[in-house]
Amino acid sequence: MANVSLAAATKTFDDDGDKIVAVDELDLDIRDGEFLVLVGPSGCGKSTTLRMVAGLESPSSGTITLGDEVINDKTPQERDIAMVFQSYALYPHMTVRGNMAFGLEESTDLSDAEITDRVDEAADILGITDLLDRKPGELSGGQQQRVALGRAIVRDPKVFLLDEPLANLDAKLRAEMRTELQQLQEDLDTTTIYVTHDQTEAMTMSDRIAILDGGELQQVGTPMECYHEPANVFVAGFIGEPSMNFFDVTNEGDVLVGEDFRYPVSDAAAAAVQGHDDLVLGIRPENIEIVEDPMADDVLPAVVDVVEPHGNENAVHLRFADQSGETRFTATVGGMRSLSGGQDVGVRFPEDALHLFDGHSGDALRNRIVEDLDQVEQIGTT
Amino acid sequence: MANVSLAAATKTFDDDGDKIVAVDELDLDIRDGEFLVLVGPSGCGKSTTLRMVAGLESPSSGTITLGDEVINDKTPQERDIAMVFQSYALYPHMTVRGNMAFGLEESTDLSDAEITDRVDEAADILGITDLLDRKPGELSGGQQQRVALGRAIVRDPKVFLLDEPLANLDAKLRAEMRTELQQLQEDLDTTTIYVTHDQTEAMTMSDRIAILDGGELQQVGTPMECYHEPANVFVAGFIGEPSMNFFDVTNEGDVLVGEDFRYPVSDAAAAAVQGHDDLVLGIRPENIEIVEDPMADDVLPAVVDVVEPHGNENAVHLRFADQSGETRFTATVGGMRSLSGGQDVGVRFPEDALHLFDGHSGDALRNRIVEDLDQVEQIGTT
Amino acid sequence: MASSEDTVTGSRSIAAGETRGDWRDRARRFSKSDFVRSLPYWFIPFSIMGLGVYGGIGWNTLISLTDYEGFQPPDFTDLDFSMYVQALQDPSVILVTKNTFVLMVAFTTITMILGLFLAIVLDRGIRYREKIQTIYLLPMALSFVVTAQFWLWMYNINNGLVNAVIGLFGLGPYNWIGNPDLVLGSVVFALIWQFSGYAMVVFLAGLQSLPDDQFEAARIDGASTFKTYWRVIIPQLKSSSVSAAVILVIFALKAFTFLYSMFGQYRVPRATDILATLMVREAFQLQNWAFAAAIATILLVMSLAVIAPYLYYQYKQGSL
Amino acid sequence: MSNATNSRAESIARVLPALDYSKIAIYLLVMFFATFFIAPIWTGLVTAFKTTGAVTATTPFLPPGSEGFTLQKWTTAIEYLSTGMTNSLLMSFPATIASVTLGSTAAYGLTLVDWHKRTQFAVLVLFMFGIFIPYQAVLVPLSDFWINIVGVDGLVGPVLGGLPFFTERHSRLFAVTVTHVVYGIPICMLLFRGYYVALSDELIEAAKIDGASITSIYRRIVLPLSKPMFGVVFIYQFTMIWNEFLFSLTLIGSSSSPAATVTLVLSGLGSDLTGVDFGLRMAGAFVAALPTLIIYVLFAEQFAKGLASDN
Amino acid sequence: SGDGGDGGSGGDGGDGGSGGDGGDGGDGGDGGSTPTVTDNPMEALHGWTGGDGAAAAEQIVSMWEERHPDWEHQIEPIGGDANENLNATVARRLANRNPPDAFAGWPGLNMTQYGGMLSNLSPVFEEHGWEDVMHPKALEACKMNDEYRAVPLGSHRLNNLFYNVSVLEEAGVNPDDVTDWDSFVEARQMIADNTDYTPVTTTTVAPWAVLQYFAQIMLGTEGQDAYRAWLDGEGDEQALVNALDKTQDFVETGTNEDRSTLSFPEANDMIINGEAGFFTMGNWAAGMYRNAEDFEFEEDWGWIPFPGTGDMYVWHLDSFMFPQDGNAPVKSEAFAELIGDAELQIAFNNLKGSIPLRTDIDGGELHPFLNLNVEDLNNLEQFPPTLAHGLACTPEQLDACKGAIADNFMGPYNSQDAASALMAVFE
Ligand SMILES: Nc1ncnc2c1ncn2[C@@H]1O[C@H](COP(=O)(O)OP(=O)(O)OP(=O)(O)O)[C@@H](O)[C@H]1O
Ligand SMILES: Nc1ncnc2c1ncn2[C@@H]1O[C@H](COP(=O)(O)OP(=O)(O)OP(=O)(O)O)[C@@H](O)[C@H]1O
Ligand SMILES: OC[C@H]1O[C@@H](O)[C@H](O)[C@@H](O)[C@@H]1O
Ligand SMILES: [Mg+2]
Ligand SMILES: [Mg+2]
Repeated sequence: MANVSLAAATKTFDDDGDKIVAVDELDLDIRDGEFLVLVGPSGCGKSTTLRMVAGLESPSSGTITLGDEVINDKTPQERDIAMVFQSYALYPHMTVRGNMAFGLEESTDLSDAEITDRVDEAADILGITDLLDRKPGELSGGQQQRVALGRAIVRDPKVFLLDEPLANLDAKLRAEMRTELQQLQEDLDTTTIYVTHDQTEAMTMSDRIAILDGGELQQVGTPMECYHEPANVFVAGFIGEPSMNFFDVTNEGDVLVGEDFRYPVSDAAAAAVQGHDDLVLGIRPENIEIVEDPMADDVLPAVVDVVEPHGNENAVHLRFADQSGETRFTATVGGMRSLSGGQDVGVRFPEDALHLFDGHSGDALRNRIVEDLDQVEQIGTT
Repeated sequence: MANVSLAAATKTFDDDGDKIVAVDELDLDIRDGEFLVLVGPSGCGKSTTLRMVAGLESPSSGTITLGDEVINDKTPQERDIAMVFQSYALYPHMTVRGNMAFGLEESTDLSDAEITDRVDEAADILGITDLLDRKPGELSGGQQQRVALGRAIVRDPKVFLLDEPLANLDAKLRAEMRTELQQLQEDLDTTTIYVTHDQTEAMTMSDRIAILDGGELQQVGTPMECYHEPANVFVAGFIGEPSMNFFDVTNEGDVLVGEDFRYPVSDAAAAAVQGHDDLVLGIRPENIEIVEDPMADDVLPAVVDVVEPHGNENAVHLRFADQSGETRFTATVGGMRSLSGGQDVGVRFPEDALHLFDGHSGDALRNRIVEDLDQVEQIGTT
Repeated sequence: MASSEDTVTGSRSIAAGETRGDWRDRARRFSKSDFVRSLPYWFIPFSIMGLGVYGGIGWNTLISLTDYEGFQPPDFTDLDFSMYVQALQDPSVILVTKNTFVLMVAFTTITMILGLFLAIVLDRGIRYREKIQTIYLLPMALSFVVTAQFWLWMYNINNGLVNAVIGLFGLGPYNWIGNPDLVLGSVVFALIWQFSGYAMVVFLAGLQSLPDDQFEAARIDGASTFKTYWRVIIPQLKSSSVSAAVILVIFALKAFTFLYSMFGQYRVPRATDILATLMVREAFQLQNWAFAAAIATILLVMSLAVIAPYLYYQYKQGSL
Repeated sequence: MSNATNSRAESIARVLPALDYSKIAIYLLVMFFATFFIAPIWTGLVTAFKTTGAVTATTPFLPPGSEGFTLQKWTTAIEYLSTGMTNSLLMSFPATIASVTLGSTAAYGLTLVDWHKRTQFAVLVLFMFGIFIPYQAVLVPLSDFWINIVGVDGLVGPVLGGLPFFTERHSRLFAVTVTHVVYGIPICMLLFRGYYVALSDELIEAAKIDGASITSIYRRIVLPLSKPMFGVVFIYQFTMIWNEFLFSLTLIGSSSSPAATVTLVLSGLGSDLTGVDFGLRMAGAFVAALPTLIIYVLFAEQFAKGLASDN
Repeated sequence: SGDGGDGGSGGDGGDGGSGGDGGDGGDGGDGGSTPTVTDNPMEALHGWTGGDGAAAAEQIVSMWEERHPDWEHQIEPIGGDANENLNATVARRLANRNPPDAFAGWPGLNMTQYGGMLSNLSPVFEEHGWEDVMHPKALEACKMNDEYRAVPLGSHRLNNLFYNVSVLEEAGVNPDDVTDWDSFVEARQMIADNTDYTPVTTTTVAPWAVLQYFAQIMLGTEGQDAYRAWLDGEGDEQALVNALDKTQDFVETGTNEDRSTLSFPEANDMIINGEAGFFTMGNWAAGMYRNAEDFEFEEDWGWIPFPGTGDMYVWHLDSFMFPQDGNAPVKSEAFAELIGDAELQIAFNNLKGSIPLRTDIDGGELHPFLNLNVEDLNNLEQFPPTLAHGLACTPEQLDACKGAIADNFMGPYNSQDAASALMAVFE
């Protein structure tokens, strides 16, 4: 059993007398064989969490369990984990083979022949057999990435830890490696904790996402849960690209009043937010409907600022028409749809797609309505 | 007139006796006031091209014209251009004001008062008036970026050159600055050459894109032209994210035969590719239709490998069913559409959406049919 | 850094159509070129240095080919290699060359090993590292003339600290300076004392420049502390080692001053006589100018034999 | 940068087994070596305060008791070395300033200004060899050059002789000063070069595009930016020049010359005075080392960084 | 090489012969034009610092200043034992064609190296009638190519054995019994056995000192003839080996352990401080006693000839030489006159521990110890010239001798090798 649990795990650093709480009472269970992505903005404590699991940092309080065993006091060597670093941390003076064999040489009693076999096998899986005699300096970024993975899998550990392993690759390669990594983990079925600050990686690769902010856990859930049922404004804003649009509104019962618009809500919605005066209204760009006619029913008049063509879709930056406010928001429309800067349009926010958050705590009060999230979720758990 | 022309501009470097052709006979006209993005993979010669225009490299052959004047032999000082570097290259020991004033002090006879005025004005445009007395080290990345722009615009040059100015910013900020920069250039209406390796920036910001590969110009055109009417396989694959899917096929008259499928084509298409035996068939992910029923009419049976949920859409990685080949391809579907790994589906490639390229030269023989590219293009030229 | 042949205003091909009348224009452009503009910056120091270094070496070599000795001016009409022949046949020159070599090698290797060791120790999260580093580096601030005085006292047979300390273990006293079997070792030890702090700083810089994750990766890979240094870290300190070694060799070549000051005369004990002292003695005490010049050339060649591979290495590393 | 290294050290400390024994052992080692490096200097220091009798009668590294204590060695040493100190200062400052300045401009002309790369490289290599030549290789021509070719005595002698403190013999000090400049340029060049290479090219290019000339790039960008490096190189070069002996020996020759530098005078301290006066020798050694010691104690950290960046 | 023979000098010493010399005064390069007084200071270098004659050198300075108050001078010491640094400095300056106006040095064979560069002093000698009032041995040594090229200043005797009176008393050694090597060995042993003092204080920091020890011991045990035969290239190697064996014993047995780091004045301090019994050195060592406080001849220190050399005066000579192309020819001539002056020679030598070479000096003006030496100089028969101080050989030979010692005889001590190397020097 290689499930990993963190219970109230806390890590504080002492920075010249200042206490920095890098990870704050984190509770997290990673199931055996699961691919968990830890995501969050820079400095939120992702790496620290990972490093506590690795044994590179010892928790200030709380426990870390691997299988049934509390491992707080074990050295990294004793933990049977492997780790892939953002910079790969390949040993530049050793060949690829040397890099991959090093861990086996140092931590097992395998004979040279056995080590050779295991390295060959791992190299085969990753398609880097040709590279075995090269030094890391002679490899491209993607190849180095593979070697770093190879170094981890050759040891057949209980847990893989990966800290932003794709951050140094360029966009195309990153997209490729994303799929490859995911596939690999599926094949090996090893418990994996993967750290990234890139929400796309989190969404696309994980079985579950754990979102951290300021050392605190915001939400754990499948990608679809996090996308469609964010626990709070932070998660809602962090997951999804382009980001969800947010508007500060005040709750006047059956209508939500924003700086530049009034939005009448249904009873159901009103009930969900009852008792909360200040709200944040959220809507994802793809849910905003744009109609050519600014005077149409049910629409708010708006002006197109800039259109960013992406080919398959266009990101349309808008602001409300004839309003003093500077509120800007973004909608996405199909790549073939023609809109241009300065054009007057009408926008519609379908109520089903609305998210409403408490203005103070940021907690979600009502999330969008998804007909069948269970079914949608299936996508996540491939 | 601040149009910039490169005529057969070539730059070769000598690297320990090896001749590296960084830019190869490049012909390019940038119109007055135009926002041209130079894009291409790393090492394709973008920076070198830009630096030739700046006067930081002298062309090995060919001419560079600014307005009506050949500027090959002019020093950067004499060219009346401004440049923004990827690292911003702010003078760390000077205040923001000092940074912005430096160019005016060195290259003009303006009085101190005039310089102060112009700096204030530029700072105002960029909203960095508050920062004028700070040193670059005390600024965030985005602020530094603005100062670098300020340093360029304060000189009111004939041409702006920008070399990956957003590469050092994080994803969210990059998206923001993208729009801002575009807006700024529209306001100033100064001829701009913008270098990036990020196709998203190229698509979203430019009036026209020039795509380079291996020092050679592949295509110049509006974003929509490049997206929908790529000149060759390279452009087709480079522009658009996720990338276009490519399949090697042989032309058997009315049917294209791939490793894993046969694709009957209309007469019009057949005519376009007549005489070319080896072809590459291209189709963008968003144009692939997926039906649940693998046995439906007109569909190719396929299996879902991995689904990458992005929230608003899902990238579906597929391979053909029951085929020995390893051909994999990607389709995008709506974010609410539920598919899962291992699922059998049918895929349809609408002929209208097909791109056909010569298998050897890679040149486009037939591009997809867009009903009204002119109209679509309007999006690009906001 | 990629090196490029071409530059803003460096070599530029001249288009075929250009006529010779352009020379004025070209001259004007040339005078404005970065090359011309940069001349005052580098050419002045370069020529001053060149005159001193290469003029000096050239002149010295020329003298080494004459028979110049004593007080009469040299005769440049009759040049030959007789001084080199004489030097290479002279057993004492050979002995001195051997001493030079031993001093150089022993001093350099031991200093490096000690420096590396100290660097590793200080790299292990020691508090007040900067202060300690200052202490370790302090001897390097001192002139050989000064440190020679210190060590003369340290090695004093009756009251010197060295004998006092080993006396605690029931050893000695030894005649560190007077005993020909010990004196070279004693000198080398003093030099090690003076420069291992420097070697340490170089290695420490090397260690600090290695990313943390090298240590961490090795840790995760299950390597012990010793193995981590031995197999992962130390092999990566190659360039630090090379630059430390070169500087140390240079100091070793300059050990003349230390020896001269320690023994107060041109003639130092046989066992510590090195090419540098021999050369100065032959020249300034005995006026065997040509012979001394030949010795100097031999010394120069020895140091070039160290430096040239270093420069080549730096070049290959792309750090030149 | 600096806190990166801090946290690095800490993180390594954390990674390595947190055995207290090993920590203790490490601190013991550190102390041991601190003692090792300090001992000769310390012993010298206490000895310098001992009377001649106390030098032999007391333990070498213990301070003298009140009986064996004297300041006399210091007064004698200071008196004896004061002219040498003055001469060394008169030589070291201008020589340091000149070689540092020229080193900086040379490094600028060779790294930040692009002209013919190959030639630049060749020039650089020529400079590099200049760092490494043993001075012996130029010693024979050196005195001939200054005395017979330049005729430095006749040339500057009359000028210097007219100034207060200076005698005509100080023309030799002038020769030594210039010699130090000549042979100091290469290493200064190298130190600056390391720094300039690390300066971003884009900074210089930005200035070019801003219309700055080679001179104003140097004056307004490079010079202000290399202030910290000037500090480091100055310290290094000052120490080297202050401590150097062979040039003084060759060109000035006699420790009793009014132009003798402090190292030259100090080297005569043993042979010129009577008696095994280790106290005096030590006091002399300290007096002679005072300026560099002060500089090191004040700036060692900065200097260590400079050395490090050199590599 | 056989130039040093003293047989001929006896006749030569007749004082009347000088007149003939005056005639060829014109052949010197300096005779061609009459020099005029320049503004240049008169620069004279010597090697006397600290205990080794600094006080004596001061006499020269003060008398110069007294006689020529307006003439600037640079009378300066170049410190270092046995003129080692001085000689080097002078040589370097001569080689650089930048000579001082005068320098102290040993005449005799040592002077040959300066051939052609030294001023002819015969006119000065003649003018002052020095040939009549200077010791003939000195006159002879100061001549090169039939002209006087050096002004003798004082002579040190080399074969001395100084002792500390109270140390010897405590050990029960009677110095008068120490007449030959064996009695010397015995005396050393007695001091070692009976006291805590070091029997003999030595210096071996430089090879010249060891060379000098060897020369004394050779003279004392093998005799002058063997010594001279060796210098003439007809030596008996075995004699050298024997003397070297004894030298090793002398250096190693019952001596101070820090000898290899001590200069001779430092070694001599042990006599003055009452820490050691014997010390052998040229009698400049006596200058140190003279200058030490509360250290009186016969009460505190005593002298005997080095064992076995009671009938010899091992001959040494300090003089000044005057390079031809000095900067201040007129002043330097005045300096030559000063050096030859009786008053100066008395004042200087009293402090230096050497004896004046003027024969017209009243013994009452000299320290008793010096008178003792003067007597010996005038009465003894054997005057073997000093080797380590340049009278017996050319500078190259001297250097070769030092090299032979340094290479073979400064630990480890190899008498055989040292002997053959020393033999080779004069073959
Ligand atoms: N060794 C340390 N000493 C002091 N503070 C630290 C240390 N390591 C991390 N921190 C602080 O702890 C917090 C969390 O850091 P951590 O590295 O875990 O963030 P992260 O989420 O991995 O960020 P990133 O995406 O930038 O890697 C930050 O505020 C960081 O500054
Ligand atoms: N100074 C130089 N010396 C030698 N080769 C060079 C030099 N500058 C560029 N090159 C080479 O020229 C080619 C083009 O380089 P360039 O910098 O223009 O690429 P780029 O498109 O800007 O790439 P990137 O996106 O990585 O910045 C590359 O192969 C590069 O290695
Ligand atoms: O240095 C000691 C002695 O050495 C001799 O060679 C000199 O002639 C003496 O004058 C001097 O006192
Ligand atoms: Mg991190
Ligand atoms: Mg580039």
